[in-house]
Amino acid sequence: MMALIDRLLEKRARSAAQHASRRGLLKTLGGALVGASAVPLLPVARADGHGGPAHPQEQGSDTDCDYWRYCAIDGFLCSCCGGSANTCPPGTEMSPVTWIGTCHNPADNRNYVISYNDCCGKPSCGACLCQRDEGDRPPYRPDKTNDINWCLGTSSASYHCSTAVVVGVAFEE
Amino acid sequence: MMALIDRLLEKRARSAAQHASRRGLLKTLGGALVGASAVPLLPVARADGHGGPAHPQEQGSDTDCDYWRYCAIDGFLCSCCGGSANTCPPGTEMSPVTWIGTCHNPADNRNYVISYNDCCGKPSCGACLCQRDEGDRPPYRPDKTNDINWCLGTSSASYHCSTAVVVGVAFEE
Amino acid sequence: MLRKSLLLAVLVGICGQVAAAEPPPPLPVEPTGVIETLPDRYPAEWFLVHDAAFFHMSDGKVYVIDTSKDTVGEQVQGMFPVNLMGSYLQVPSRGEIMSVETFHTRGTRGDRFDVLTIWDNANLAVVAEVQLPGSKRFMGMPQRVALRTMNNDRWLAIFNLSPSTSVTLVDLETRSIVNEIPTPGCSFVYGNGDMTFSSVCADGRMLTVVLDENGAEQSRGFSDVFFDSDDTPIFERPAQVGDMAYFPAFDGRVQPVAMGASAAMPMASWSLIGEGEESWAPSGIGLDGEDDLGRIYFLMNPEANGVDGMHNAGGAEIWVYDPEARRRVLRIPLQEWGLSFAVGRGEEPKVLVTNPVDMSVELYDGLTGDFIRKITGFGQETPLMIMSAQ
Amino acid sequence: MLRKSLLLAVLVGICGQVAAAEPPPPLPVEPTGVIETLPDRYPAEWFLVHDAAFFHMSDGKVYVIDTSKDTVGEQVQGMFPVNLMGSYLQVPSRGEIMSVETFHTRGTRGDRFDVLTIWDNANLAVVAEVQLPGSKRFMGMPQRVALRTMNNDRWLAIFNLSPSTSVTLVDLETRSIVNEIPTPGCSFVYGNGDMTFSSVCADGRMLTVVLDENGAEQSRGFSDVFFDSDDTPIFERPAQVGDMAYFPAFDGRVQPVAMGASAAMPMASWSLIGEGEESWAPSGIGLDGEDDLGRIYFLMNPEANGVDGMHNAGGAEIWVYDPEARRRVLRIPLQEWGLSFAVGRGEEPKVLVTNPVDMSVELYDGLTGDFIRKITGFGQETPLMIMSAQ
Repeated sequence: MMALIDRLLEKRARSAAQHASRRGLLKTLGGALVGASAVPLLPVARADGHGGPAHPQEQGSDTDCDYWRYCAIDGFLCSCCGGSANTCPPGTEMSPVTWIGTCHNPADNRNYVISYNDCCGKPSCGACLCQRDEGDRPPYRPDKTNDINWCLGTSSASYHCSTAVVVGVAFEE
Repeated sequence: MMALIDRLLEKRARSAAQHASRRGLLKTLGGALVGASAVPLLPVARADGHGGPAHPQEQGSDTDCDYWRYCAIDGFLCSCCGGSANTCPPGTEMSPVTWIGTCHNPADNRNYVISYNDCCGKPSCGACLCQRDEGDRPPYRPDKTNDINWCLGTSSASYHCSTAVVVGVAFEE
Repeated sequence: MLRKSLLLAVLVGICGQVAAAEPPPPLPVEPTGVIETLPDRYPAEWFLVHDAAFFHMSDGKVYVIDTSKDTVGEQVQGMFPVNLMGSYLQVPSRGEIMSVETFHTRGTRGDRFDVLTIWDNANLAVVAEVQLPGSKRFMGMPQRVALRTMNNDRWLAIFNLSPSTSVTLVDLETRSIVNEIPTPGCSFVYGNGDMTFSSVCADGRMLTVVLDENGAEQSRGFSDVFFDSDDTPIFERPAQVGDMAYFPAFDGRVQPVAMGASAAMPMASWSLIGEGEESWAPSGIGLDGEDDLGRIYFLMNPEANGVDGMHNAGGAEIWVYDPEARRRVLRIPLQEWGLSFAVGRGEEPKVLVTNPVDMSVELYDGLTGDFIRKITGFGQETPLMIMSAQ
Repeated sequence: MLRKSLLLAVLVGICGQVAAAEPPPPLPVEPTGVIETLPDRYPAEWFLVHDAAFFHMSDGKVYVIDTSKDTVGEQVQGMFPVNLMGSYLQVPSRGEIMSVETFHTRGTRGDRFDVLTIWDNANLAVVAEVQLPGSKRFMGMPQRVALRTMNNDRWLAIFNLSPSTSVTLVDLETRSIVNEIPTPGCSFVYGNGDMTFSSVCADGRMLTVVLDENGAEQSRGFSDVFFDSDDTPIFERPAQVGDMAYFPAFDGRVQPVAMGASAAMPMASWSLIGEGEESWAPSGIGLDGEDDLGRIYFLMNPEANGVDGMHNAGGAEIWVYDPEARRRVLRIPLQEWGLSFAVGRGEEPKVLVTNPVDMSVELYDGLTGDFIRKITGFGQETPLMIMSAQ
């Protein structure tokens, strides 16, 4: 979602060690837009949505900003707001217009296309602010920007939190 | 205005010395209601509004919570919000319904009746939260409570800040 | 660090082997548009934390928190907004939450709308709205006695203060207003039988109003004067066990009032404090509660007794009493300080306390008094009031 | 403490004497209902601090701050709300502030209204509102190039991104919408003469649109490609001196674009960084500015150059340049860190910087680089963008 202050809440709690964390102080993230953008999508090889492995390989916690799927996320993690990495919290609405990142899953050594659908219609969740800014561009590249509110096409423009949904395996370049 | 956390912003800044400040952690304030209340007002001897002394005696700063007029105030001090001890910040509306305190002015050794008119119609000012709770009673005594939003009779119910207006000299008891 | 490096090496080894042998199938495509749901009835470990957002009053909200978990991700179950110092009430028989809030068409300006918003537990979504006329609903610090249901949870009684006082009655089946009952000089709505409510009056009496099946006033009556609101004030928020409401008093007494479907009847008061405890008094916002074992809880301030203006400061300990025996059965010393608390359901009640120093909430064991965990970082600004999930 | 005690003793003595001799007249009764006003044009020491309230987006606001003063009481002049990641523009010739914001009828739900709210400088009160159709206005991190006036300050051009892009033209005299000009593939509104605006395009060109006296499009044209938005992106926010817009680039260059009432014309770029400074790059939200002396300012990050994703992290210093000489004339080392800044008017410009570590704003001397004072505690949550008073 929007660009913002990296782990602001944490920062408030521990205002020491400021120099060490400056690098990550404010980062925004990149990706590509699914939907109305004129810019073409990244090539996507659709993985099989049914009959997949019973235990797909993923490592780490989906409430950590370092989680592999969040390589291009920016906003409050829905997994800290009553949702999960790929579902919205109760009573919110998932935005159909999203931005996209390509993230490397270290567990199976593949690159996946991740859709960062925002959940909308309630106030800012406020928990687990996470920002990883690789590939972000200013809003003149709407397909690659996170400086804007992506609660577009939803009944409410109020941003609540962001998900990270696996929508396919990225083609090798 | 409403009861709240004493100097919360300051507290966030210096979370040390917690024990020392516990006493003042959350205090609400008392007074009596001007306006629609069924409970009679405190007796008031109107001072002359015109031709008063050119240099009336007051001590202290009207942005300090300790200022003499604020003996029964509760809320954001309008003097920190673009107003003053007795005027509202630009673009707000002064509530005609108020609560009242009787404060001792050490500079002339008199007790004055102070009207705590709220300024309404903009978001919480957020600066100089000040709470002094003497004489406060629960809302079953609306004339003496500060647990409620006193932006009553204004076009907006949104609370912004609180003033402390001298409305007379209190009769001696 | 060494362990982590070793683990990584092992994992890399495994992955390398797997990749060499046979690449695992890729992660499946996941559906979009999935919205989580919650149970119709919330577990006893869940609490509702009301962040009135004093510095951003037009963005108040209630967080639904599972206090039995260790991480924010597991703790936060959802939230719903409660705008501009609103009040809410859980109605478990309906699987709904009643929220009274105020909006302006332009945020903090424009036309004002007071509404009853009805949320369902399972979806935390709006299922109905009833507009409340008159710009009169009680608006202030969060209260537990501003709303209650009557008539077998068919009606919602909403306390109004503008500053004249009344009770608006809403039919929760038809989502419409039934009646408004004036309560001049008296405030709040206390349960007192299914067709009766009581209010506490500035003159030190209790008002009791009996309604008929249409929601019209059938009769009203007053108790004797049992306190002086200037000199011996009680708090407006009682701990409640069965038909008995235990109102703490500023001076450290507890004032029982029998609420037995007839006129509220004040009983003899008794003291919460013993020898050597003369400086202690109840203090706080959500300063009392009760559990399913019939015990009552009070937030106690070690310096408040007799000190004018200390009654809302919060306290350092929670004291638990057997109200029948009028005996303290437990002291819960708080880690830091408490401003509000609530007691959970069940035979092993937990106590969730707002720590106003860092604006966290902290969980304690209601049987042993032991500190269990601190819960914070869930987005809260000023979590001024807590309710246990019902 | 001794001095205070002595002072008290003296005061008591004086008061006692006065009381004994002749009591002074009492304080006069003061009028109620008095609302402060501000000057039509704000002094050069004033800045507008945009607190977008990222954690409470429906309660964004702008504080008007006198940075020449030492205490919060003297510093805060007033505030106005800017709801849900809004944008605003000062129009000093009209004594007004244009604010584009979004409301829902029920706070974060219900019908959506995008509006242009017009505030007057003197009263910080709403003087007019224009509803903006289409739910399309740019909504995101605060920007300096989302709004601008044209046609001798008669029109306001409003940038839309939904995510298709366009510019809505509002007549500020009639308070009505004049036209909407599509700008496919191009974003923001840059001044380029009074009847012309330019936008920056994803394909690395500038679009320039010429309007006629009715606000209709007369012509449009594109510059040559002058950057690659994937590989050599520029920031969208230029420092501006006269007709020249200086766009900082991610890689530490500055890209001048002549905005001379004709098609925007990119000029040769030059580097902000010298030998031994290869790791430095511009970074931040409000990351550049200009002063009345013709100098341009950039917020510089010591580790951002060549590091993907560091362009919005803010910086440790502000570097000041003479753009004609392409020469750095000052380094302003910040006390802690900077995220956004603005430069004040006048011959002795001051620089106000958001310090994101403690969310304060800090004032520096634009001629010497000296730190002057920290300003905080005025109610701000996330003061993400600053503008100098115009």
